[in-house]
Amino acid sequence: MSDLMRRILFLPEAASSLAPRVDRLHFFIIGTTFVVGAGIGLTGLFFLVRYRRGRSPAQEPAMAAPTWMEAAFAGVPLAFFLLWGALGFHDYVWARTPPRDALDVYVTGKQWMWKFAYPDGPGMVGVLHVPTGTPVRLLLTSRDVIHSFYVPAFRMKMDALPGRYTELWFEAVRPGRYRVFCAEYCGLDHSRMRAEVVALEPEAFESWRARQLAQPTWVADESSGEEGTRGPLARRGAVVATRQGCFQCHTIDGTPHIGPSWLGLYGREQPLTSGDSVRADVAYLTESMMDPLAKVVAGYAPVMPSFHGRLSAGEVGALVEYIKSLQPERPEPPPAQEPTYGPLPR
Amino acid sequence: MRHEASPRPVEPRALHFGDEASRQDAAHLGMWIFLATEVLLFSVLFTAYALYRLTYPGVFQQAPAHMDVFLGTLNTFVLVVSSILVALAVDAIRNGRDFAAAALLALSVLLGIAFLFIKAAEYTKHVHDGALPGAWYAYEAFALPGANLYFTLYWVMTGVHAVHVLVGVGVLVTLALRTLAGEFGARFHTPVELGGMYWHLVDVVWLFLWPLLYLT
Amino acid sequence: MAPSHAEPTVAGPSYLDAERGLWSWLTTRDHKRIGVMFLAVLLLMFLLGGIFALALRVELLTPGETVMGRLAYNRAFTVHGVVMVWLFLIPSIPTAFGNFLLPLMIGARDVAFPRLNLASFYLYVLGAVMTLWGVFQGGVDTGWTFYTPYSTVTGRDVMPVLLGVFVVGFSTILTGINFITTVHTLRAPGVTWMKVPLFVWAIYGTSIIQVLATPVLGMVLMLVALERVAGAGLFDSSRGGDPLLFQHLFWFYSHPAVYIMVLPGMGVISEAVCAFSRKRPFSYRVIVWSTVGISFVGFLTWGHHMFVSGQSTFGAGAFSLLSMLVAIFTAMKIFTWLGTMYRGSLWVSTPFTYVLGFIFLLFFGGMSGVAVAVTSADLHWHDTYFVVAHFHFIMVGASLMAFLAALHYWFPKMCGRMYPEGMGIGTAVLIIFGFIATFLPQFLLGNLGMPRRYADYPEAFQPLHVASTAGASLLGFGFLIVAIYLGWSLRHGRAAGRNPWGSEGYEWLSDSPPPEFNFHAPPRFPRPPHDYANPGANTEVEHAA
Amino acid sequence: MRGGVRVLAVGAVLLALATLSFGLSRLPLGAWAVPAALGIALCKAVLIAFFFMHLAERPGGPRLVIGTAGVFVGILVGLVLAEAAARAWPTLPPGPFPVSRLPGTERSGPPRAAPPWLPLP
Repeated sequence: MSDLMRRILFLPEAASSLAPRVDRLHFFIIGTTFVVGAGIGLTGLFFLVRYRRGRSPAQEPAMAAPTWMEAAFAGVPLAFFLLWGALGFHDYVWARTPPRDALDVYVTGKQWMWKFAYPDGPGMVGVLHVPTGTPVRLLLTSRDVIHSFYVPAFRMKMDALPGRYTELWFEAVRPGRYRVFCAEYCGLDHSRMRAEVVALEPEAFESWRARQLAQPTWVADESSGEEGTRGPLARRGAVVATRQGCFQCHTIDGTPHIGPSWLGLYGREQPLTSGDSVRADVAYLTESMMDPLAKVVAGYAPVMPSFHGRLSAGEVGALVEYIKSLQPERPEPPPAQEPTYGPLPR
Repeated sequence: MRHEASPRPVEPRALHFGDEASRQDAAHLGMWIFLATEVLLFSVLFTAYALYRLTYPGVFQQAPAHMDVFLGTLNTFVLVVSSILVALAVDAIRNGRDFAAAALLALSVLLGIAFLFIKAAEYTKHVHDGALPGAWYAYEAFALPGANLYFTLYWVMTGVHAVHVLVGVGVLVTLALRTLAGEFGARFHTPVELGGMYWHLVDVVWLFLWPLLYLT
Repeated sequence: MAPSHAEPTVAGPSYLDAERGLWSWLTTRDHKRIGVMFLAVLLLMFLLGGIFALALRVELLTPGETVMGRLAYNRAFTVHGVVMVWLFLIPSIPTAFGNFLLPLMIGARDVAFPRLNLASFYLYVLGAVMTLWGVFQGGVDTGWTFYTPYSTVTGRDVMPVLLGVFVVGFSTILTGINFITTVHTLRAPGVTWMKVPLFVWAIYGTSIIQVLATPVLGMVLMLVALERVAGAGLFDSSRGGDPLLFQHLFWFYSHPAVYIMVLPGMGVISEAVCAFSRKRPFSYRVIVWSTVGISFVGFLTWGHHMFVSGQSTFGAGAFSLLSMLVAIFTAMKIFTWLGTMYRGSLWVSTPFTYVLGFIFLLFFGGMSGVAVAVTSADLHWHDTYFVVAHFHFIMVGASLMAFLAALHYWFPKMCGRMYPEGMGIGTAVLIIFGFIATFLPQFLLGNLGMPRRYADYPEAFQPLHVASTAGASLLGFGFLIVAIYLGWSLRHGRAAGRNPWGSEGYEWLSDSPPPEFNFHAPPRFPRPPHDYANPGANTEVEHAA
Repeated sequence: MRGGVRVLAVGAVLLALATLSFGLSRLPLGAWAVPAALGIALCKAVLIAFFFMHLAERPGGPRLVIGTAGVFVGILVGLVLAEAAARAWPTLPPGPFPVSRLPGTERSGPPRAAPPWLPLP
């Protein structure tokens, strides 16, 4: 029954524990609307036929509504509206109160991508892996303007505000891939700020998580005094890139700057000024850091200084790992370089 | 002896622009609606103030220590006295003493200008402190989170108010000159009343700004 | 202030011929001429907004880039929104028809402050020019809502638009002051509060909203400007500010603004439904008190635009509850209109066709509004095409239908000529069906999860978009026909006579088109308006001085 | 001269109230400081409205108008405050927090240094 209604109303599948609740109310409201709407339309038509001018000359020009009817005009709709409001608010409170045992995921929106970070390390751009049957709490924030995290199949959305946190939670009921949209207008590529929720069976999720945690990691000597002394190697790469000023010429969001953007660079076939092309693999990336003028990508000026002697071997490795991690819409660990989140009270 | 303008003189009449009383009725009502829009205009700033006071209670409590309370209070008295003078001027013109009215208006103009000068002195002090609004805030003695918002609100609220004072001074000068020219008298003085009402509203707004920004 | 004219004693020329030449129009203080000038500029704005609406629909015909890029799309929907909301819908019925009719309907010779009225027109034109210039030269892409922080950090030049909308707001305030004062002080003898025509009540309620809400908008826009110029930080988290504050203040204006757009329309419908049913309103006081109720409760509901914005759960519940209250006023009106038709003598004319369309579409628009004000359902629908469809049902399905009803109903009053009736009814039906074909698919798109303001969308959404665009072309075609036959009728329509509809509204007691000071003599209205039980009981008294 | 006397009497009360407000601000009133100050300000506003702005002579329209305006100010401030005070912890601002500027907006962004025309020390 509700599947049929869902199809008639073009609703996407109900993939979260919230969705059936929202749909039930939805059907109630839409059903009532259509019944009453049909009633109003038919009444109007009937009046149009029955009381058409000429058919029955000016019948009762002085009729006025009795007071009980005026009260009914106000009271009956009000009863329905308040009932819907109360039912809706009941579900809303439920939908905004995360269970205590929820799995936390930190979500950062920025123009125009979603980043996800799990508290114990792995993080990714554009794809959120969650286990089914487990409540997941998302802690949303934004790096620039307001975005809104919207999963139609889960029937829920929440704005991500810059400089503060909002939260939402859901429980995916069956495995699958669900589209994420940005629902708050955020600029040029608003309509392409998409992501995906991949719901996995709990076992599949655990093995995925184990694979993520097995990514190359890095532990510094206590004496080196570097910030972020442990964690995924790619995160160290981000630190190194910041310190070495790589971002003065390279971006990580796909916009070309003085040098090519690092987003999706790894593994790409790059045309060179010499007319050849080269695959941006580990060897090429390393060579470009040491002897940048050897193979210059077409369309860019040969202005990059050599970093020979300015980068340690470990740092080169970390940088390469970082560039490898910058893949659009691909489940690779990007730097979990978000601001440190304080403990959140339950 | 006042009552040229008895309360609610006549029933409003369809004969458009009928007698002076109904014209006065319409003018006063229109002026009150305009003043209501001014009140709503300032209410935005009061809302922002209330929200940030809720968010940063400590900052807003400490803030008066960084203000020149003496000058602020002096300004309050300046404005209240000028308001009293304007009210006296309206009373005078209602009784047909137009020279006295013009003199009183001129006096309150002087007080209005004095208000602006005192305000300017305060602003200068804040500029020297570096307590500037928005991105320019650089007041090291008061560098808590939210202090910049207090000073931004201070500048915006008093700034918008000062603009109103400036307009009010312009209105009063015009009224004083027109009174001197003999345009108003016991029979017709609606513009003086309306201009006076505007000046009183400016005063009322300050009466709320003063405790919020300087005292508490 | 007062032009003192001797009472004209014989039927003189109409307001159109009282003075001649362009200059006499540009410097007129006659409320009727000002209304007509407003109408002309408004129609121009509607044309502009409509062209951009069609451009948007064409772009959305296919996923990816159809006729314009994403940046162009973002700018185009901003132009569409800014022009339609600020420059067309908000001023539309009050400034054009309100100006023309309000004094006529209460038996006054003009509004209370005629010079202010003219100033309001020029402020509107100035503001409109500034806004349009700003939108086009700055390539503004913020949407009509100017949400911070996007509007404060975008690289496009938003400032002229902020100033332009501010100036238009001033014009709105002046009009509001004028109307309230007029209704309070210039009612003819006999027009007591409970005998004020329903359209006047609607305009009165609208004016109250305009006067109370617009200053808030003006100040908020100035604060956004300050944010851009000086980094004020009031809406900027990086300086400790609260981005939600902007949304609160903005919707404190913009939610009541919805009622600014639809209340006058309801007034038009209340007038027309009585006139074409030949019946008294089923309950005058229900319509009056629901009008007053809407203008008050409409201010308490703004937070339902913010259910998923990070607002507190408590806030969401309170605003949801209050939103339910405002909806019943609309429901009461709908029932009253239907009751008015019951056992009447229905004259199926063009305005009445629009009236029927209005009632039906307003019902669905209103109910979808209740639906999105239900907190949990809004988790799904917020910022999707469901909301787009909902507010277009209100703005186009209701406000614009009422505008067209008013245009046809009072066309003979304004220019003294009739339009081709059969053509009018046919076009009205075409427009109503075109409208449904445009926006019904958008409800379904919203259900499916299509967010608004998307230049590009996944393929799954395409069939519904195609249906919507097809409907929009039908709608556009309908408006074109209306423009053509009304334009033709201005010159070639047959003369209308004083009261072609046989209406009992006060405004029809004067000539069509009315003389310069509305009535040849101070009118007398012993009976309430819309009193079809005693036809012809109200007379305009002819004094032989 | 009755009108003039009344103006002076009201003026004296206003000045007294202003002095009182200033005096109260010197006392440690704690949470009552703001309500007390605003209450006094409201008294002064009502006095000015009634006696200086002629509200006493004009029942009806004007009183309705300004009363309505007051109510709506209350609604705006009250509802915003009620909503914000009820917000859950994570949405309250943690203080100044770095938010990155958009690429390409540095030019139109707010200036970092004070403008040259300001007489800075």
